[in-house]
Amino acid sequence: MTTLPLSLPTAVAAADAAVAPAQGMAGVAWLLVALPLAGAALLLLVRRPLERVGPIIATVLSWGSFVVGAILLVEMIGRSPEARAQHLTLFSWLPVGTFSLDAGMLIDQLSVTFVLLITFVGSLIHVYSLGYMAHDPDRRKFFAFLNLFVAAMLLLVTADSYLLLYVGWEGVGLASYLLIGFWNWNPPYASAANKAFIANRIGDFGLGLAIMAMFATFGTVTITGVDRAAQAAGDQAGTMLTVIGFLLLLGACGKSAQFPLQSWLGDAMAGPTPVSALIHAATMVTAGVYLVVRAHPVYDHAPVAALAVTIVGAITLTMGAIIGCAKDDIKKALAASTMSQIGYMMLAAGLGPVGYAFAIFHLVTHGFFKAGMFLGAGSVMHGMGDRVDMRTFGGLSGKMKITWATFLCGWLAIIGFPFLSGFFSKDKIIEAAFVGEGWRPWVFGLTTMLVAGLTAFYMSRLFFMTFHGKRRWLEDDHPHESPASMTVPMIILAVGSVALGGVLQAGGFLDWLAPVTGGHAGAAHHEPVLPIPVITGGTLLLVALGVGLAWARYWRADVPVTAPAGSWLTRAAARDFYQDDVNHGLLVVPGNALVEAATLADDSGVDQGTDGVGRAVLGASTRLARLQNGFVRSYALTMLLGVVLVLAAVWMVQS
Amino acid sequence: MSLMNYVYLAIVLFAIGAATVLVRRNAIIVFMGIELMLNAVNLAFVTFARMNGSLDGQAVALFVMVVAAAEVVVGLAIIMTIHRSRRSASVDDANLLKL
Amino acid sequence: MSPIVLMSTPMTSVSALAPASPVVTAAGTSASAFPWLTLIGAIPLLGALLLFALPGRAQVGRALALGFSLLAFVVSVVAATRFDPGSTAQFQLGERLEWIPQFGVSYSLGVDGMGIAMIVMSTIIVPVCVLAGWHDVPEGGRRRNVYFAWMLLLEAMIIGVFASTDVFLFYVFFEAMLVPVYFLIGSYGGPQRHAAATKFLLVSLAGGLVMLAAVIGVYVLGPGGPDGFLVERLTGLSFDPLVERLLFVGFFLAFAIKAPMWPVHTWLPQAASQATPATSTLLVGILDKVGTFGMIRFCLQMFPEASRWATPVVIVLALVSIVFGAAVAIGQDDMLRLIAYTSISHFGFIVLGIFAFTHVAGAGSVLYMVNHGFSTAAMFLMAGMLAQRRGSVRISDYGGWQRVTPVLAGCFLVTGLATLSLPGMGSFVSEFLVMLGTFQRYPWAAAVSSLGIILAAIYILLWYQRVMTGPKPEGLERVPDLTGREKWVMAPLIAAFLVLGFYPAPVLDVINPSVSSTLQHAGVTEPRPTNPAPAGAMNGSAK
Amino acid sequence: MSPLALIGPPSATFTPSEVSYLSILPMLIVAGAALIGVLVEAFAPRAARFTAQFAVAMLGLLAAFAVIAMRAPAMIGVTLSGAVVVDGPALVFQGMVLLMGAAGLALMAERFGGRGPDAFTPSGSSVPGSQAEGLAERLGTTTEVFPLTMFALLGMMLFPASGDLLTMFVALEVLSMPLYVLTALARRRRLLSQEAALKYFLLGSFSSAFFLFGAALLYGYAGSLNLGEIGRAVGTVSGRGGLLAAGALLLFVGLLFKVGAVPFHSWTPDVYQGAPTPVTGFMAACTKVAAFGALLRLVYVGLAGSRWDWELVLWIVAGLTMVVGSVLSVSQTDIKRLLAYSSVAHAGFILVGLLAIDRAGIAAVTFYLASYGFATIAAFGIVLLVRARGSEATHISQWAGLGRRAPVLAAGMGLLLMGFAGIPLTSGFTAKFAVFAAAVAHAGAAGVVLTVIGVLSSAVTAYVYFRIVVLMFFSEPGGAPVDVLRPSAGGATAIGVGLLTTVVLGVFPAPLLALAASASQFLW
Repeated sequence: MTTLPLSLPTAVAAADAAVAPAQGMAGVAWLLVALPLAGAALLLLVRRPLERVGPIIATVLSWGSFVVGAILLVEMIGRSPEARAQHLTLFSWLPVGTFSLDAGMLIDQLSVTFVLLITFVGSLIHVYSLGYMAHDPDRRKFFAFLNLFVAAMLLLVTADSYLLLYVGWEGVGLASYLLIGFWNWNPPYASAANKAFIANRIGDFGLGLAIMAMFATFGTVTITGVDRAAQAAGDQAGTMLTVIGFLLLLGACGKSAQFPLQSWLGDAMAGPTPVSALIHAATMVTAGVYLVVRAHPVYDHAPVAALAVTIVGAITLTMGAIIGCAKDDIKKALAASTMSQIGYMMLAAGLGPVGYAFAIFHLVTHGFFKAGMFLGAGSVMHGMGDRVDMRTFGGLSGKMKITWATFLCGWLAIIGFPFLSGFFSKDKIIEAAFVGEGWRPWVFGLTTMLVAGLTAFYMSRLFFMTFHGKRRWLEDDHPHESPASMTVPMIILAVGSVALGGVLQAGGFLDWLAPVTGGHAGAAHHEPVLPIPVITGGTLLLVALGVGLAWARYWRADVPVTAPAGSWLTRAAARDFYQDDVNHGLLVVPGNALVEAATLADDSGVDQGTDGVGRAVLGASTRLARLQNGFVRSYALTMLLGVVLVLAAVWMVQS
Repeated sequence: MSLMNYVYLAIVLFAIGAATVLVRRNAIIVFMGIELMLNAVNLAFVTFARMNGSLDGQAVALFVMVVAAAEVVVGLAIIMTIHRSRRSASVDDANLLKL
Repeated sequence: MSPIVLMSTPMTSVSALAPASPVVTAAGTSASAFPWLTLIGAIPLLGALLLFALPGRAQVGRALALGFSLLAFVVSVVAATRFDPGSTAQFQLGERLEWIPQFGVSYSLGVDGMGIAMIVMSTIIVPVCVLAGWHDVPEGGRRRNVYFAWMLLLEAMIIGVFASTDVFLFYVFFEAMLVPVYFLIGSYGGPQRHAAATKFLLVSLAGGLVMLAAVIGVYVLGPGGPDGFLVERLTGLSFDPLVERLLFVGFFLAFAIKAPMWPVHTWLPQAASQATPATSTLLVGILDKVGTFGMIRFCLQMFPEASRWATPVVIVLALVSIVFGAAVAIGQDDMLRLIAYTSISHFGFIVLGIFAFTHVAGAGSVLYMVNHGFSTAAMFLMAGMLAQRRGSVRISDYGGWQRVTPVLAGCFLVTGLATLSLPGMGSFVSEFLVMLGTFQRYPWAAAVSSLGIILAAIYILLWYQRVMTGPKPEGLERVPDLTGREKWVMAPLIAAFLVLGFYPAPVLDVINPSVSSTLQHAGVTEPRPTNPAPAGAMNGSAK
Repeated sequence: MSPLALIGPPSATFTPSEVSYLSILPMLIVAGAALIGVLVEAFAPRAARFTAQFAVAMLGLLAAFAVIAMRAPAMIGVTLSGAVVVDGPALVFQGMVLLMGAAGLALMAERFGGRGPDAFTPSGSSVPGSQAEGLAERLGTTTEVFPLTMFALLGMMLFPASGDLLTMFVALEVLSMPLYVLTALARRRRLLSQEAALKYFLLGSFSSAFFLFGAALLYGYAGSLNLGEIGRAVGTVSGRGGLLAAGALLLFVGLLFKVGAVPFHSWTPDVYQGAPTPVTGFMAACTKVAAFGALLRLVYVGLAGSRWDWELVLWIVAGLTMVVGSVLSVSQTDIKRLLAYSSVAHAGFILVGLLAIDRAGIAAVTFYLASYGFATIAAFGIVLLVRARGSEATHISQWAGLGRRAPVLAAGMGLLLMGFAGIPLTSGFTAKFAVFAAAVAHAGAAGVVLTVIGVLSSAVTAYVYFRIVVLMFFSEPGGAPVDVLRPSAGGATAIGVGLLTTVVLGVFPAPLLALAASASQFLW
């Protein structure tokens, strides 16, 4: 190995035909990550002077990233579809023999989509937080963590290799940990943060192993390299691809709170609400979907792994929806909904080329409406003394008009009200789920359709319990509308919730993504097993049913302030289907047993072994010393015995 | 009569001397056992000198006698002091140093 | 002493224009005109002697210690700039004097990339430890001077260990450094320190003496002559397989004890929990690296066959160390013991990487040695700063400290994150490289070792939670946050985590040649990817 | 390769009737000094006796050493009809004996400001606690120890230079008998001292008888007492194999007794504990040197050819010696006894080197003895200085906290103990390496096994030594107050030389190794 010249961050030409070297704004794409990272570092290191202005600096830097992203988008649109992907090499990161990895950025349609989603929603939430966190003594730290999150998330989506992606991947996990535990003097919150991080680590275990498997199989871990190798190897490397697929899925499950690693997301609502909106609804939790779509060449040749993705998605979306029906905590209900919606995306991603683009599409629209609703929930809490129990809300529409209106937009969008964002994106997934042969379209299609109805029910329940029906406030509640710094972002997101789906649909978003996601054109060749109008109609019917049922039970009827016992299903759902208990039984109990056994073994086994040698020597010494009894004749006897033995030995040898 | 019988006699005397050292308690007797061993060796030397036809062995016997005499001087002195201090010449009574 | 015999200067001419392909054979030692390595070691040695001689009244002791350790650091950095990663000689900055020609022993120094990296790491950590131990001997006087004198003496010995290219000389330093450590543990620390010091010494000495037998064996079987103990002369010998295995075991046992690996690790938790944090830092941060350093330098290079023979067992032991150490760490209430057990887990990774016999894993291990030095140092120092404030090392005596000492909490968290190998921290790079390289040969082993990263998250975060989070502790409102001195202790370490996490390339460039040369000596070929990517997309990003 | 070939051809010109006075000049000087000592004892006034005795003895030793140091090459030769062989090893061993003897003598002469040597009773023949003892105490000095020591040294010098078994026997007795007496002369704890003397005397004579019997058998076998003749006979005489093997082993018994090898070691702890401390140091160092010198000559010159007969036995003895010595030292509570057992273990290590049956082994044994001898004298010298209520504080619990009270002394003791433990950069390490390396290189599988046993025993002994270090440095001082006396210049020099050799032979062992290697050629 020879010394490599230490390459400074420069745009170096990538010898890759499909991915052009970075030009123009892409040459400084590193600013995307660098700006918020600098903000985080600055706010954490310079303490007292920035207590006041720090949040504003952070917000400005976040918007700065958005501007960079927007310019990137404009430039990208200006190029021909084949030449849109660009690659930027930053510096030699890990030059290790056969594994020589540069840190670099891959700026293509997919990453730019994410960049814009993250920076736009993220910046809005920065603004919102200026109001929401105005009275928190630690807000400087809060904004530092937010900036850290934005930087890590941008690194995740712009990384040109899975390993760099992994850096961002754990970086967002760290930011999530820090923000969930932001109020960690409350012990359950601290536990929630730990739980999130550790569950994510289990997922990371999978992602890490997947990267290792990629290197062992393909000799590379760059995204483009793995893509090409997977395509070139095709079914020859089927087993390894399946293994990699499963491992990636494990990673995705951890980050995106998919079954069976979903339990942390509900607890993660312990963090401040803007955090829930940004990290645990709009961006970070969708990283799993990003990962699966990014790695689609792997799944293309690993049908079993792809099917597993679909099944995981189906299970999670159903489970999330049912849990959503049973939660009285507004944020936890939204969290369940997030799980369910990401389940949709995962399912779509697992469907193969038919679904990749739809998954991303839904991801983007979901980012807007779910973030909007979370901010709405935050606004409600702001007005209701930071309480979250919806049973003590009700009838807030009059007092918080803007919040109500923006939440309304979000609600309509998520239930798939025609021509709002969710309608376009979710219906596409339902349609795609009906594509295929054999049992799959029926199972997945019907699941998605039924859950669409369920979604309408629980979201309506949430909406009605909070904003409509009787006022069930506590005595000293004085609901009021939030300041403009909070409402303006909500309004903007509401606009997005309403219009983004249509705009993107009309703007050819799916075709735009096609070069990266392998073309949604596949949908054209594969007709759903049911006619599309039937699917759409059936879905809308189920949605209407769900809304109606919710209206009857949670608007017209009185909602008891204390939750009724409910059926076993409600109880199970309210307890997240005993996920914590299962985890406890399957992981915590054996884990504790391992810890105790190992500690015991160490204290009494291994350590005693070492000491035992010492004791044995001492014992031997004491016993031997008894021969030294002080009698000179006994010494003479010892000598004589020695002589006799020696002579006997000689005699035996001689004869 | 073979000369080897003298050697055997020497060995027997040597063994008797060694046994004396082991079984008797009185320091003087123990010491006599040692003297017996030395003289047994003298017998062996003289015998071997005869067998080998050289005078070296006989010369050695003379040396050994001298050395034994010197040993007696030193030995009796030591035994005397210890007898004065302890009023006992038993080797088993000198038993403070042990373990 | 006999007159100076300078080494000839073999094959250094191609350094600047070395081809981009892996080095074919790295051999020999390129001599240095100036005895850099001796100088680096002599500075702390002089400092130690001065401090021993200093009268008890002198208050300048610790300042002198800091000065000498910083000077050693500066000189080591200068020496590192003289190190040429492109050279084809296995060892650089070579020095050679005849010492005991009867045994073929010479005072031969020289470093490869691994050696210089370890030396620089050591010279960074020692001043940090001196600063951290500033108030360790509150009564001052001679006892304090002697405390720092032992530290400096240890530094000198450790530099000797890392710089020796003569097996005998290595052994001399390897064993001699037990003495300063013994006194550091036994004289300064907790109530059980005597027992801890004795245990440390005996276990180490037992391993070391078995190694002595192996050293003798190597000498007897070696080429002999006045330089018969040089590593390079002892490389590539063909032994009888049984003999080679026995020799290997002799060396390995000593190194495994020092490292420490399960099941010969028990001295470490005890020692670490009784010694002062500064001592523990030296112990785990630097001294234990000698074990893994030795495995690479001696076990792999001199006994390649036996190393391969032992690989399955060693890998299993390494995996047990990883999981076992982490599991026991979770259950600890004593912070210092906890750190000790995390180190056992981390050393499992290092050993795993060494015995994976791939370039990636090997480089990962060497880098891990550097990173672990920094992270574990920081960890011990944090524990020490907490203990100094609270007067206890029991985790259960803490809670809610973040509210009182936010900067301390922040540093603690960063350190913890480095320990759990968060990406962006140096430790991640090395840990991942180890697993990546291991996966190439033993996917199952990499998978099992990956459990370690989950367990690491648990022990670190639970610890942080129990110490830092929760309601504000009562009666401790006036506990001071980090002082300026403490910040200066932590700052270089945290900077090292981040720099090595994001830009480890310079260090890797230095390490790489030594790793490939070791693997060359070990006679293994790199595993190839089963389905390589088409040309142009190989080796990560194209250049 | 035949061991004989290694040892090389006889090179001296053999002149039966002539005496090479130069060769035996050092011995003559020492003998002369001893005799003058007797005269001084008889005729010099009481007040001047100490000074005169000490000066005579010390000058004699230094003069003898100066002769060796300056004229060594010219001294080499076989003289006195083959009774004395002055060759390289003999000269080196004589030199060591002289220097260590001087160091020991300096400690024996330690007065701590009193009138006579502090360690010795003024009247060995008086009953402890009697009126006679009190009178002798008032009158003063015990200076007969000096000529006694000189006679012992004469025997020790002759021992490794003995060309035949008779000379060896005489040397053995000459060195032993003064030691028996010296052992009995302790000033304090006289009962112990007398008991030690009795044990030493009885067991020593007992072992001499075995030695002599072995000599007789070899004489019967070879027809000559000359070691060279015996060596030559080993290859040629047949049919009396039993005599050879039995004779060889009985000779070994006598010599192994002197070096304190198991199972002939049982006198060692008792005598070391009971004897006056300077005498113990002197014995531990010089007796060991002399006895190993004789053992080397016996093995390498006389019996190398018949190694198959006795090798196994000696391997077992060496192994047992290391194990028993080190294990037994673990449970000791008296520092002198502890050092005694440690000397047993060291004898085992040296035996391992001796059994290499190679010149490397001779050099290794020489080096080991040099490093061990000076260090052990210094160690006993330090024991001499540590006092509780006037008498030596030999219980190790009394050493607790010594590092606080007397840091320099404790540090010195610590250094010596590290040397004994074989920590690198001390002489003990180089010495251990030398003997083990010789054994591994030349004694085959047995050498390897012995080396492994040796390193494990070293670990055990290290525990023992470091336990004392722990006590001195890490423990709080115990109940009774312990004083540390200041040594005089002579005593300080003796201790200092021990410390210095521990360091110098550890750091720069090459010159002595070179000397030992160049002087590893036996003549006969």
